[in-house]
Amino acid sequence: MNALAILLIPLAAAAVLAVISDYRLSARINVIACLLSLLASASLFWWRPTSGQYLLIDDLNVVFIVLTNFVAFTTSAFSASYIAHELETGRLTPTYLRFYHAMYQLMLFGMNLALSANNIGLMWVAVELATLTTVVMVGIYRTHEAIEAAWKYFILGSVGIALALFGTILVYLAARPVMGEGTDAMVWTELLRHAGAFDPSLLNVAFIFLLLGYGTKVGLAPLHAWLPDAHAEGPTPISAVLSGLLLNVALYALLRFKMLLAVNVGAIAPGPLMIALGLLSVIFAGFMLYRRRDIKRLFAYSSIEHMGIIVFAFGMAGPIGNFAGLLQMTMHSLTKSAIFFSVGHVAQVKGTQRIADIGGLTESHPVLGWGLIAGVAAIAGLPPFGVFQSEFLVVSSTFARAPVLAVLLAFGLLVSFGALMLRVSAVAFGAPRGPVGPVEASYVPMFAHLALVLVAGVYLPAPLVAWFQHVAALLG
Amino acid sequence: MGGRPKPGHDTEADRHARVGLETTMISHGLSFDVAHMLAGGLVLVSLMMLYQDRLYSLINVLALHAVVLALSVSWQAYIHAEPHLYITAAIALGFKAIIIPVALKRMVFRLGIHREIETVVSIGLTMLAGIALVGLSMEVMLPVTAKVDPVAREDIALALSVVLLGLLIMVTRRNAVSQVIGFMSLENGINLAATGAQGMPLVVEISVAFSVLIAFIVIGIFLFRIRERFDTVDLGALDAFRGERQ
Amino acid sequence: MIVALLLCVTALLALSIAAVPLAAQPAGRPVIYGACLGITSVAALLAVVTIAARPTAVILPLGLPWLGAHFRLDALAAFFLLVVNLGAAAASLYAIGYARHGHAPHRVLPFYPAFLGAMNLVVLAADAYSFLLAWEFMSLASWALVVAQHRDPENIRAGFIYIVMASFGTLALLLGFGLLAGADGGYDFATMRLAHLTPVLATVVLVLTLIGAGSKAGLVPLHVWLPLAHPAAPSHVSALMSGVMTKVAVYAFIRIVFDLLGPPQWWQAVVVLALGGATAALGVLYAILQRDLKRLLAYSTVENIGIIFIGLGLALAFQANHFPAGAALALTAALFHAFNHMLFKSLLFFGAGAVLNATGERNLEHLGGLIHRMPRTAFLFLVGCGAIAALPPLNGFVSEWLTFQAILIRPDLPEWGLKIAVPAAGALLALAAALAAACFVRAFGIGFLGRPRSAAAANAHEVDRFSLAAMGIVAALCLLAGLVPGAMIDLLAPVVRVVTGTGLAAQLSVPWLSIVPNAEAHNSYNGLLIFLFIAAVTWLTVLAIHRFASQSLRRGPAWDCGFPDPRPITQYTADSFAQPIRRVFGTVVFGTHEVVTMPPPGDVSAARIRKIVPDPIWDFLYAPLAGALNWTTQLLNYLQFLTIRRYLSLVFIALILLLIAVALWQ
Amino acid sequence: MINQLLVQGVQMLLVLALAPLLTGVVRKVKARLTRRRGASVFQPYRDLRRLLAKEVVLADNASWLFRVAPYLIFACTWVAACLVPTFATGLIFSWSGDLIAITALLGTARFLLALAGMDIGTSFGGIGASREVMIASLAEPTMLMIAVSLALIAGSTQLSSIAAFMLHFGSLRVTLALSLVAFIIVAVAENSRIPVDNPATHLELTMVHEAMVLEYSGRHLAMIELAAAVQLLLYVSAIACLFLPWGLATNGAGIDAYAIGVVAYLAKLTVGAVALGVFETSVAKMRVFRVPNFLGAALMLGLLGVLLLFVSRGM
Repeated sequence: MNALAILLIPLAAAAVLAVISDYRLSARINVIACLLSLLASASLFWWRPTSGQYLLIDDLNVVFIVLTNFVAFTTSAFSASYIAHELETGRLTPTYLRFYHAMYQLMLFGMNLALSANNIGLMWVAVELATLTTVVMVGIYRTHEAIEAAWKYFILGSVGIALALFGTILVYLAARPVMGEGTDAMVWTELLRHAGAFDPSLLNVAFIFLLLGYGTKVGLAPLHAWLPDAHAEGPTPISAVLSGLLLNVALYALLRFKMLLAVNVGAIAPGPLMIALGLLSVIFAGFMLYRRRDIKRLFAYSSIEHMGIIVFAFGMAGPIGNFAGLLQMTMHSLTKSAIFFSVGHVAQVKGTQRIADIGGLTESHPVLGWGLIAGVAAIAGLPPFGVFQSEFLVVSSTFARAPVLAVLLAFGLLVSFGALMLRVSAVAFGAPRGPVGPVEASYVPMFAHLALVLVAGVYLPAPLVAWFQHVAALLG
Repeated sequence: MGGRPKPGHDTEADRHARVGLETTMISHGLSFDVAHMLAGGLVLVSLMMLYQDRLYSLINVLALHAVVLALSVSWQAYIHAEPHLYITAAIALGFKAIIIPVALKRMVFRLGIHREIETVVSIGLTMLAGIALVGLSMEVMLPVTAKVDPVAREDIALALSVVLLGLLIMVTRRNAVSQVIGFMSLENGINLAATGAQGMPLVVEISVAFSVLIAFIVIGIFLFRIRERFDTVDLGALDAFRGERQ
Repeated sequence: MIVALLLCVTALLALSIAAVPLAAQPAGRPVIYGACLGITSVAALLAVVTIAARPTAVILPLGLPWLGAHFRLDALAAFFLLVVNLGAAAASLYAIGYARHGHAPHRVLPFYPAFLGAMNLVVLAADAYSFLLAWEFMSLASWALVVAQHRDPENIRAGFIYIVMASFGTLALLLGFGLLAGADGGYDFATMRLAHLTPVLATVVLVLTLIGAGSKAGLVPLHVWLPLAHPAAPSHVSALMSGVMTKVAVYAFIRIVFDLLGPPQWWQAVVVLALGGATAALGVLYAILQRDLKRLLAYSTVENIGIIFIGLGLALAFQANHFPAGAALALTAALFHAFNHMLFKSLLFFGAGAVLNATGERNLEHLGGLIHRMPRTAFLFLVGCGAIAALPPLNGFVSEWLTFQAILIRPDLPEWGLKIAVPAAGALLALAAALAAACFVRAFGIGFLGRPRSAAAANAHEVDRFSLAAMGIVAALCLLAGLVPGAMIDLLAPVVRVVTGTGLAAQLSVPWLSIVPNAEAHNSYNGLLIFLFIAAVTWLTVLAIHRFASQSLRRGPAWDCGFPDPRPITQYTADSFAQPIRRVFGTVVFGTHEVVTMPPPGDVSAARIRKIVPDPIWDFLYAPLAGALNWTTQLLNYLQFLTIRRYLSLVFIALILLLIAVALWQ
Repeated sequence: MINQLLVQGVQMLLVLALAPLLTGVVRKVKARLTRRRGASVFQPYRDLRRLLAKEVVLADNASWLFRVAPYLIFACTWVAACLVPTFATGLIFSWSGDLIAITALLGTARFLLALAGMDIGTSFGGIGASREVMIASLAEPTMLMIAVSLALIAGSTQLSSIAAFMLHFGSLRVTLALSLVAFIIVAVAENSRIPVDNPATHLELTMVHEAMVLEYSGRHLAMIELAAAVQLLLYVSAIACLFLPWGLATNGAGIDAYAIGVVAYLAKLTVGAVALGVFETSVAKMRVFRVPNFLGAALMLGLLGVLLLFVSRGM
């Protein structure tokens, strides 16, 4: 029931928002709808429906669903204050806003569906839906850059999605001899049960396609090309959602298939592939961070880096590796969206996203500035924030098993750390550059996220830990 | 709507028996040959696409591609008695073989795109690469699909080559229309695979979803006001506005 | 006990949160610093009383969930807690007065208590996660303090280099801990002690620890951030960073290498000795060439860290040769010097801060004659200079004397490497000590003596009571530690016992309060007696002369060989004072040289002399690194500007490669 | 106990009493060697008395440091001298400081002297101080190296113990020779003797020690002169007791032994003074920037000695 609610609420909200023209009202409705679906998703902890042919709620995806709905909720609250300014500056018109809100809910629907789908075909459709909605929202400003970014995102995403579908079909093919035709051969729970008997070599090929297909969505190098521009040119709430959520959704799909391969003994271990792509992404993104001129693109690259870390962690697997991966993923969602909240306001008040034109934030806008510093410190893996814990676990646990990998990872971390600190100290310190007018911003979402990350770094509640450990065990 | 639940396949054992039966029954004889022929035809048409250097003719070949796909899909529908596949075939025929090509032609006309296709590497090299790709897909697919029944096996292998060829077109062609065409052929290959994997549910939904995707792309070329902003649909023109302007 | 200390830490952290609103009020500063003073004094007292006590431990449900946050208080930790909190208390007292002049308190006040708390936590932590969390948090807080005066781009640069080096060190420590913890993640120190590594792995851990702790302590060549970052912070923070934080790094090294790593190998000792000796000599040579007073002090910190590591290296050598008595002596010397350095470096930075307040100048070339304008500060600074120049009867001499005793205690080490390394380290130590004396003659002579070289120096004024009180207390402690070193050595005995299993014989029982660290060769030193002698002789001489000889006195212009020139420009400058040493050592070590441009005969333009002081470590180590980074980013940056088609081809190529891989794999 | 105390007291006074005489003798020797009659060997006493009686002319901007320094310098030097066995070992207070401590005490004196030189802020003071610290920065490590090698030989850094050891087990060693040469070089440098410095000159460019004390007058100057004399004596007697300890009266020996010790000591002093005079007249003053090579050689000798000892052990 509540599983349906997280799907129906956004769908209904999308329908309603499509017809409401007053943007204040629609923004409010947007927030309320997100809140409702958040509550519905939270209720999944206590009251969980039995998995059917199409929908599945298990320990793994509950984590993702709740996280998704939470960030979606805070982001909607942030966007309510964000778009008002966009209207003033005339970058958006009410008609587009109507569109925007509807799309927002539609995207939430798509992500929830993708997360709760028990059918790999359905999941694929849902991911595509979410992608399309974000494509539209990335292009919503309709500047040269926005359109180009959306186009790039769209083409690359479509190719990725196509590859993913091919992989899905191969999985079905692998399953069919064992499980016969029909829907069962695409249902998670069933697949998982019989995966041991599948033809491993076919699974391998399938996983390659899935890795590249969904990996494009995750933003792993060298499939990352769409990600920085899409983050940089779209509205900031969308950047927050992209980094915080959509990447996770694709990652989730990848994890599902990894579980499948993990069950099958004969199949190629997915670990090495994921580790390789992860390391590549971390180091590549680390270097790319240095020459970024656009602040949102900067953090987009840091998202690539973190996705690399997460995929690396899951590739290392093992209880610690998976735990670290889950933790890192959660922390990254919260932190990165918080950063984008503050960056969004900064870009609004300064009227630019060029790092060179922004300076002395801690003096001109102390709250934003220090918030940004805290966020960057968190994302760079400085204590006492949560990212530090997961990176601690990844690096230290890796070093004992594969020293070279750990050293490479540490190298990538250090490189990107340097870039982030360099940029943030340029932006936050020195004499103020650009307009210093007051900013009407809602700091609540940003500091809510940061507070959560801070607490997580020092103290993780036991139930959550048990939960993560259980999920980590599931991931094998 | 989902995979049509078939009457009378309840238990595992029963399914296995049925599968085995089908395999033996279909693997020889006309149905297999026709299916194989059609799939092979699709690959052939893809290679023809590689060969084209005029937009209009490329679009025509695309239409042909779609027609062949439609035939093959309907043949699958026929031999496996899966009528819902006819929908897919219909979509292929109506949407991809007629509407899209017409739309593309009008677009080429309206936007005044010059008719030659600028290729990155020479046609000959592209062809060679295409052949190599076909070989690769065979090399990859045939060994791994031993358990699968022959039709699906051939189909999957050929479908993979169609997919790779589509990608190759996208990669080696400079202008957007031909890239769209490449993407469509890629997607045709996936449809082929989906229908070839018999009994696969959601095939129709997926083909619909894909059609939506393509429609988006085509409409996108219109609606991104590309004619207003840029005087050509060459993505090269977009590169002036790429990432961070220096 | 440990609970009480943890409460102190909690109080400090709470204070830093409370400081955010309080920073706005004028009353905020004294309140915050006063509270810090109180808390740290309590913590210091607790530390003193627990040095001799049995170890206590506590596990809190924080940090790594399945592990919890382990905290343990043994003698070693207690001693370093004493160092930390003593320095912190002095700095807080000083800051009550000093910070009155500092602007932008909201950039200092919130981070100051957090910094103190973090340093305490590092020492208390007993598992890798809590340790590194506190360690990196310490870096973060101090970074915020370094960039407090953020308008100056130099400070921002210093902060950047600092935080990157710190994170580099943390990663190194992290890897080291990963090796100690093993694959199944036994992150608490108790488990690590049990893990026995092969000599190779142990050496890897040692090297990683040298990088991690050394980059924080300022071992050459990882010291580059230190002379940039320490002076950039407000002076009381500089005192903390130089005097205290480096000691926390020393603690980390001792904890990991001596406590967790198990029995050392002799070549490890050679590595540490070599690094220590190089650091000591290079550090003081850098220091003597500086114009900026605070930077000079920072470089001298590098030197003293080198001296401490020489002691530690000796201890390692003796440990490796199963000679606990020698190890105990060497370690005592090292720890004693750590304590002393905390004292006199704080004192000197306080003095530098006072000068900065009084004149707004850090550049020695603009100072001079301050002894007339600020006599108390001058006297206290002089005491600090004497202490750091290892002059008896002050404390600096005692620890260096002990280090020499440690060098002498066991000449017949079997390994050839140590046969060379130990005397070489001794020579470098002697050289460093002599050069330190020269360095601080220069610092005090140019800064405080002579005639003022700028209006600011001429109109300087004495600093406030709090600052003077802080300096006075620390100076008194310097003298005290020099007069009754036996007490200090006895205090250190349990600490040393934790690591080496044996401590030095009790010294307070020796008659006349002299110290005899090495029982069989009765080398003894008695600071108190020497002090009394000097005092008595001076007093008697003055008395006798004023009684029996003339005591008449006339003021007049300086004679100066008959050519008195009233302009202060005729004085020796800091650079000219350093010139002989620059010519003797600099040319060899740094390749310093002077470029003289003489105008041709008849040309009236001025002749110019330009001194060029290159920094080889920066030029040959860090500049290439930066260049490589720059080159790589430039190379990769093209990937940001490809066309969509090219990006597609990336995907395509990746796909083809993977497929080929699979085809081959089957 | 009383005996030891007595010996200690006697030797303290002896050092003080003999110091000017030693300087006088050196000057006399040098005068004679340069075919001059020269002043009486007691001239230094007269100078001191005259200086003590004179009033002090103090530069206007002289600080308290400038006035306190002479007494402290004198005290440090004298206390250091008291720790050196002159005619008898086993001094009661000798254990309050060893060779390292003595070096450091002289270092303290030098530290104060250099500061005092810079206090007035004249260019000469600066020259003197900066050259002095440069010389010291090489001389002091040499001294410490010598201390280390002696300690390694005798197993102690206590002068009394070393002297006693030399007295009984003293044998000819390479290291000892090296140390002796190094020690002499250091002594020459530290006492600002030719070829490092010229105590008699007031030719600006060559001054080191004299440049520092240029502004001193009256009793202050007297203190500094006396300190210099005591330091010279200290070095000579240190060399005497370390390298030619013959005749030293051991602890608790009879009065005759002490008498022998005193005679031997006086003999040694005379020899030292003559040797120094001869040396000074026979070599030329070297340029300031050749001094480092001179001293560097000494440092190398000291280090070489130590290395030899370390390597030779346990083989």
